[in-house]
Amino acid sequence: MAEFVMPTLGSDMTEGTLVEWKKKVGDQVTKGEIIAEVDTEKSAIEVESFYTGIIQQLIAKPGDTVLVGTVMAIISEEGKSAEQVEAKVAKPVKESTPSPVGEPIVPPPPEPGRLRISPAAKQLASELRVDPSSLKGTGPGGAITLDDVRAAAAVPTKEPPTVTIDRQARMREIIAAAMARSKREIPHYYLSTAIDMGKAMAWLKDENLKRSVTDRLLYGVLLIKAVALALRQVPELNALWKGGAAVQSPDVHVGVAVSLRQGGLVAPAIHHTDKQSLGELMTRFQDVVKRARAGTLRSSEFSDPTITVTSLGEQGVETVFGVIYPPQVALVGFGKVVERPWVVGGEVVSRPVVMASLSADHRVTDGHRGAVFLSAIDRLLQEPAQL
Amino acid sequence: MTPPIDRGHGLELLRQMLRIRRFEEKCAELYSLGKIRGFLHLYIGEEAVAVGAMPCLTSEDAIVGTYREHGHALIRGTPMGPLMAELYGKANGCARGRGGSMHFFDAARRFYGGLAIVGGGLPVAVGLALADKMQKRPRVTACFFGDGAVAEGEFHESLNLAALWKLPVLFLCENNLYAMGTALARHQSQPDIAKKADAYAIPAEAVDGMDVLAVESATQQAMNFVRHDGGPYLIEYRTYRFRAHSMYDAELYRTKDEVAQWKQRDPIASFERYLRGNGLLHTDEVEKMETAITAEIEEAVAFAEAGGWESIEDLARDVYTPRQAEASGKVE
Amino acid sequence: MIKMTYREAVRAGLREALQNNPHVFLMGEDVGKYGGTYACSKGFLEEFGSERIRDTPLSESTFVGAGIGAALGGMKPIVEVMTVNFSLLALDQIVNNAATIRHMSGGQFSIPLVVRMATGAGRQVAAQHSHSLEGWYAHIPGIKVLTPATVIDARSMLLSALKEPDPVFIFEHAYLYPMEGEVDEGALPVDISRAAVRRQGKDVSLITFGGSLWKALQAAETLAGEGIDAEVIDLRVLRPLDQATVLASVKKTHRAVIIDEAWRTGSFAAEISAQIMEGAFYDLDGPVARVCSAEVPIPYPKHLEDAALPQPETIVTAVRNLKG
Amino acid sequence: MNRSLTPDEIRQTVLRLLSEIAPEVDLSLVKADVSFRDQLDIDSMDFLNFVVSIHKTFGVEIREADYPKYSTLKGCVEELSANRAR
Repeated sequence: MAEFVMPTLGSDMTEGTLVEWKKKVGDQVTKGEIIAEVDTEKSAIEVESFYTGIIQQLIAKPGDTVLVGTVMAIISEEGKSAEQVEAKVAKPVKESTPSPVGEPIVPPPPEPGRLRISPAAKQLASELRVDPSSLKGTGPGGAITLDDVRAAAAVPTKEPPTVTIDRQARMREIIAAAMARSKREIPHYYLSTAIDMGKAMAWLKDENLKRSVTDRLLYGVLLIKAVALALRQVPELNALWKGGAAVQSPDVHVGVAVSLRQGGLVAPAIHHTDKQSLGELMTRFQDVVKRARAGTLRSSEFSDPTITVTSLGEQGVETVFGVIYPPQVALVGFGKVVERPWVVGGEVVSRPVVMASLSADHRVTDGHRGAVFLSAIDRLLQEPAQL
Repeated sequence: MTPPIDRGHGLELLRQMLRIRRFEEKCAELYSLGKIRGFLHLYIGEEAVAVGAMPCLTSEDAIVGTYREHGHALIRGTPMGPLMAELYGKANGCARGRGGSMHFFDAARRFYGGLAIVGGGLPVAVGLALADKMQKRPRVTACFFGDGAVAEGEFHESLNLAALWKLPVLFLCENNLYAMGTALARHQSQPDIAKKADAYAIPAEAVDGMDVLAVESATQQAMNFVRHDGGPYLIEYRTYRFRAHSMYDAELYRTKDEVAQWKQRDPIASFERYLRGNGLLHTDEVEKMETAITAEIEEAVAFAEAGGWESIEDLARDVYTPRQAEASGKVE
Repeated sequence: MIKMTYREAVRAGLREALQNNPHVFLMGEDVGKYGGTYACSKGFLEEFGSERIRDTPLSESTFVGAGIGAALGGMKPIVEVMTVNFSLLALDQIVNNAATIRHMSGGQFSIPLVVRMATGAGRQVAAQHSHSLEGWYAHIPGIKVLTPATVIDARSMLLSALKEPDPVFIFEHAYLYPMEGEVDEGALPVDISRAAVRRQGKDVSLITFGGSLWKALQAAETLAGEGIDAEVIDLRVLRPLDQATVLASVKKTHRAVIIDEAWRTGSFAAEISAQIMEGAFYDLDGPVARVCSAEVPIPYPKHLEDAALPQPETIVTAVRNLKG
Repeated sequence: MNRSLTPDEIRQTVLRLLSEIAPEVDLSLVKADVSFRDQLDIDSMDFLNFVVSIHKTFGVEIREADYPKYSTLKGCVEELSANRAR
């Protein structure tokens, strides 16, 4: 039996539609005679039979769309025994994907003494204050990549002490470089003001009574939220110094300085600080501090604080005049909360007072704007419930 | 028809035409089965031209062809196996599978290929003839092209240069009335192609391309002219292709009656009638030819099926000639 | 050493080629009676006869195609296409026949053809006669592309090209023909696969070819005055490109400026820049700079043409910008 | 904790919780009656996290007013044993 199959009618054809049969079952058909009309995307084509014989069966029906090679009719060939005739349809040649023959450009081995680091990685390393020369690159030819820098920027994980000492020394170097650069390049001006925390602490006490220990708030969170909201009134302080100019950041990511007990300091960002509720801020604050100290912070959390808050109250210091973290343009400091004599309505009363200070980049803002910012923080802390 | 011919010669002409016809029919079948891919331009209907013209060339002469060159390669002598393998794209093809249907090459037989850019072969043929003339070699270069090529600038430039420098080129135009889907009268202000040669003072004639004997005698005369005069000659074979331009087109540009009418003058059927009419063909001889040809084709298909694919490592081989290869054209 | 102009060097090379091998012949527009538009074949018709010095009709596609055929037929043709601007008509023969037949025929044929053409702008001949398209040709596998910038290369590259079994295209910047230089008495065939360091330097690599070489060297002098030590690389050959010499230089200087008279987009300078990025990425101290023609049809008036073309001053500026 | 713990078990658990807050601390050096803040450089955030982990581990409710009781190891053990007894 010979199979009449859907033919490939062009170099780009994969399927065809039977328009009509030109022969009926039982009809005689000769080689080269038209047996059917088939429609392809381009046009209708009359298709010939490659065999002479009697049509035994018409499998496909007009209107059927079938893949190329599908059996559409059976023809009994005269004078040929059945098995001789089986038409082997070419299985489409397995498109062996030719391996690219052009030799892959493998970057040549590194020149001795020259650090193989991608420009982007070099840029991120300086931002994250990671020292690239200490890293082992995983990129082509041992080049240092973005991922290598990010991995290195994460706080040192729990490692045997010997390593921490090196890590401490290295972190010291990085902080030294950043601080030196900050003092060299950033003309700091400093402002400070005393803020009555009476209302805030009272509100906090009541609030915590209502909250179980897992949801309890610390006053630090109030300070951070106040800073974040105050930035909306003085956005110039929420900026990064890039390419010779301050670029204001559309989002507020307050970096919170966390001191590491084995020495060193990191300031991971709490993203969109201004949009978080106090409860959410507390959870994030707790989480960030815990992971900072455990050394499992994600590097992305390092890379984009838009301002930093440092609070040294607990170490018993009244006022902090900090050094700005480049490329930021401002740093807010809070000292210890201290009971102080405070004049209210002409009378002297005792009030918990905190010294709030601002270090700012004089290339970007002037003292007046800094003062407006600090007084905004003060006003916000007088209505803790609104924070 | 011209006067009766030698019986043996007649049978050979018929056999060769049948060889081409059956080979091309097998190609159509293999194409529909997906064994042959890409573009496929069949020669069915024009067999008389190749079979009549090619034997007039000596083995020293050169041929430059087009993408409808299966028949020319077969008659020139390239075995059917390597041609079929080339159609499959196999490494044992006549161009190592690299060219496919449109690009048959055979250096040993000075068959400079299927060159598939319409008109692209004419300047090359002129150059081959120039080289022969400059090296004083009494050879002729036969350049086949279709009626479509006469619209290309290179046709006019080549005829002019060949005439200007009196070069031994035989310009052989297979006018099958259609440049793909455009009838001759719709793309030529002067459809009489032979007349165009007058503009370059090149002797020319038009010949019935469906009559193998007429083709043979005209081509022989032209060859004699070129060999003795040294200058070019043009023949316009008026012929017709019975199938689509390539696999497949819907042939919207011509009517079924026109095709049927030309099929009345099928070069094989009419020549068979001529041989029988002159008592030169015995009853079962055609059947024997067909059986032999079927066997030759099945053997060629087996040769192609058995062939391997060229290894991918050789992809860049032959982009350039390796240093030690002989500098001038390999044929010399 | 003897003094001669670039034109005379080309002419001497052609003459020696014709004398050395009877299979060599010259074919092209006005190469015979007129002596060549740039007088590179002056006197040849009388000396070698009209069989070997063939003025052709203005049929670029066909006389380049005939060159291919003659090469296939055992001759050693040198085809002169008057300028690269007219070679556009012959691109089909070049791309689809000359560059392709060997590979497509499974290695059965070689085409030992040499094609010479003038290229480049700078003589106020306006847009249609001022193209620099050698970069297009360097895109095509199967042919070789030479850009002789010095008198020595003009004198000897042709001899080496004639030894090649495959097609070679030689681009002679029209501005260079009157330039004087020194050449050996008996010129020896030169290497045609390597670039040349025309000026050693350590601060920046000026990479160029053809007519722009002399602008780059002039820029290097100016830069030297400013304490910038520029290295000047003359590519000499666009295909095959001598990537090793380019990368070695960039690894030394860590900065690269590429000078190419073609239009910037899709220029050969873009290809060199990509190869430097691929091969010397970690050695770069800054992005690769390119000094190319303005993307305009080259205008006729001098002040506009000069403004459109790369100049020593624009090269110097590009280096300064790179240094930051 | 379902079954009652001996004071020593409580002490060990508290020290473990402490080490989660200050991983670098050498637990053997922790004095029982000195406040964690003074001997271990723990700030209010650390202490809050410590108190939360006590709450989760021992299931005791701790009001802000109770913080002083949990500021030393001894305090913790006493407070937690007492809770056990109630």
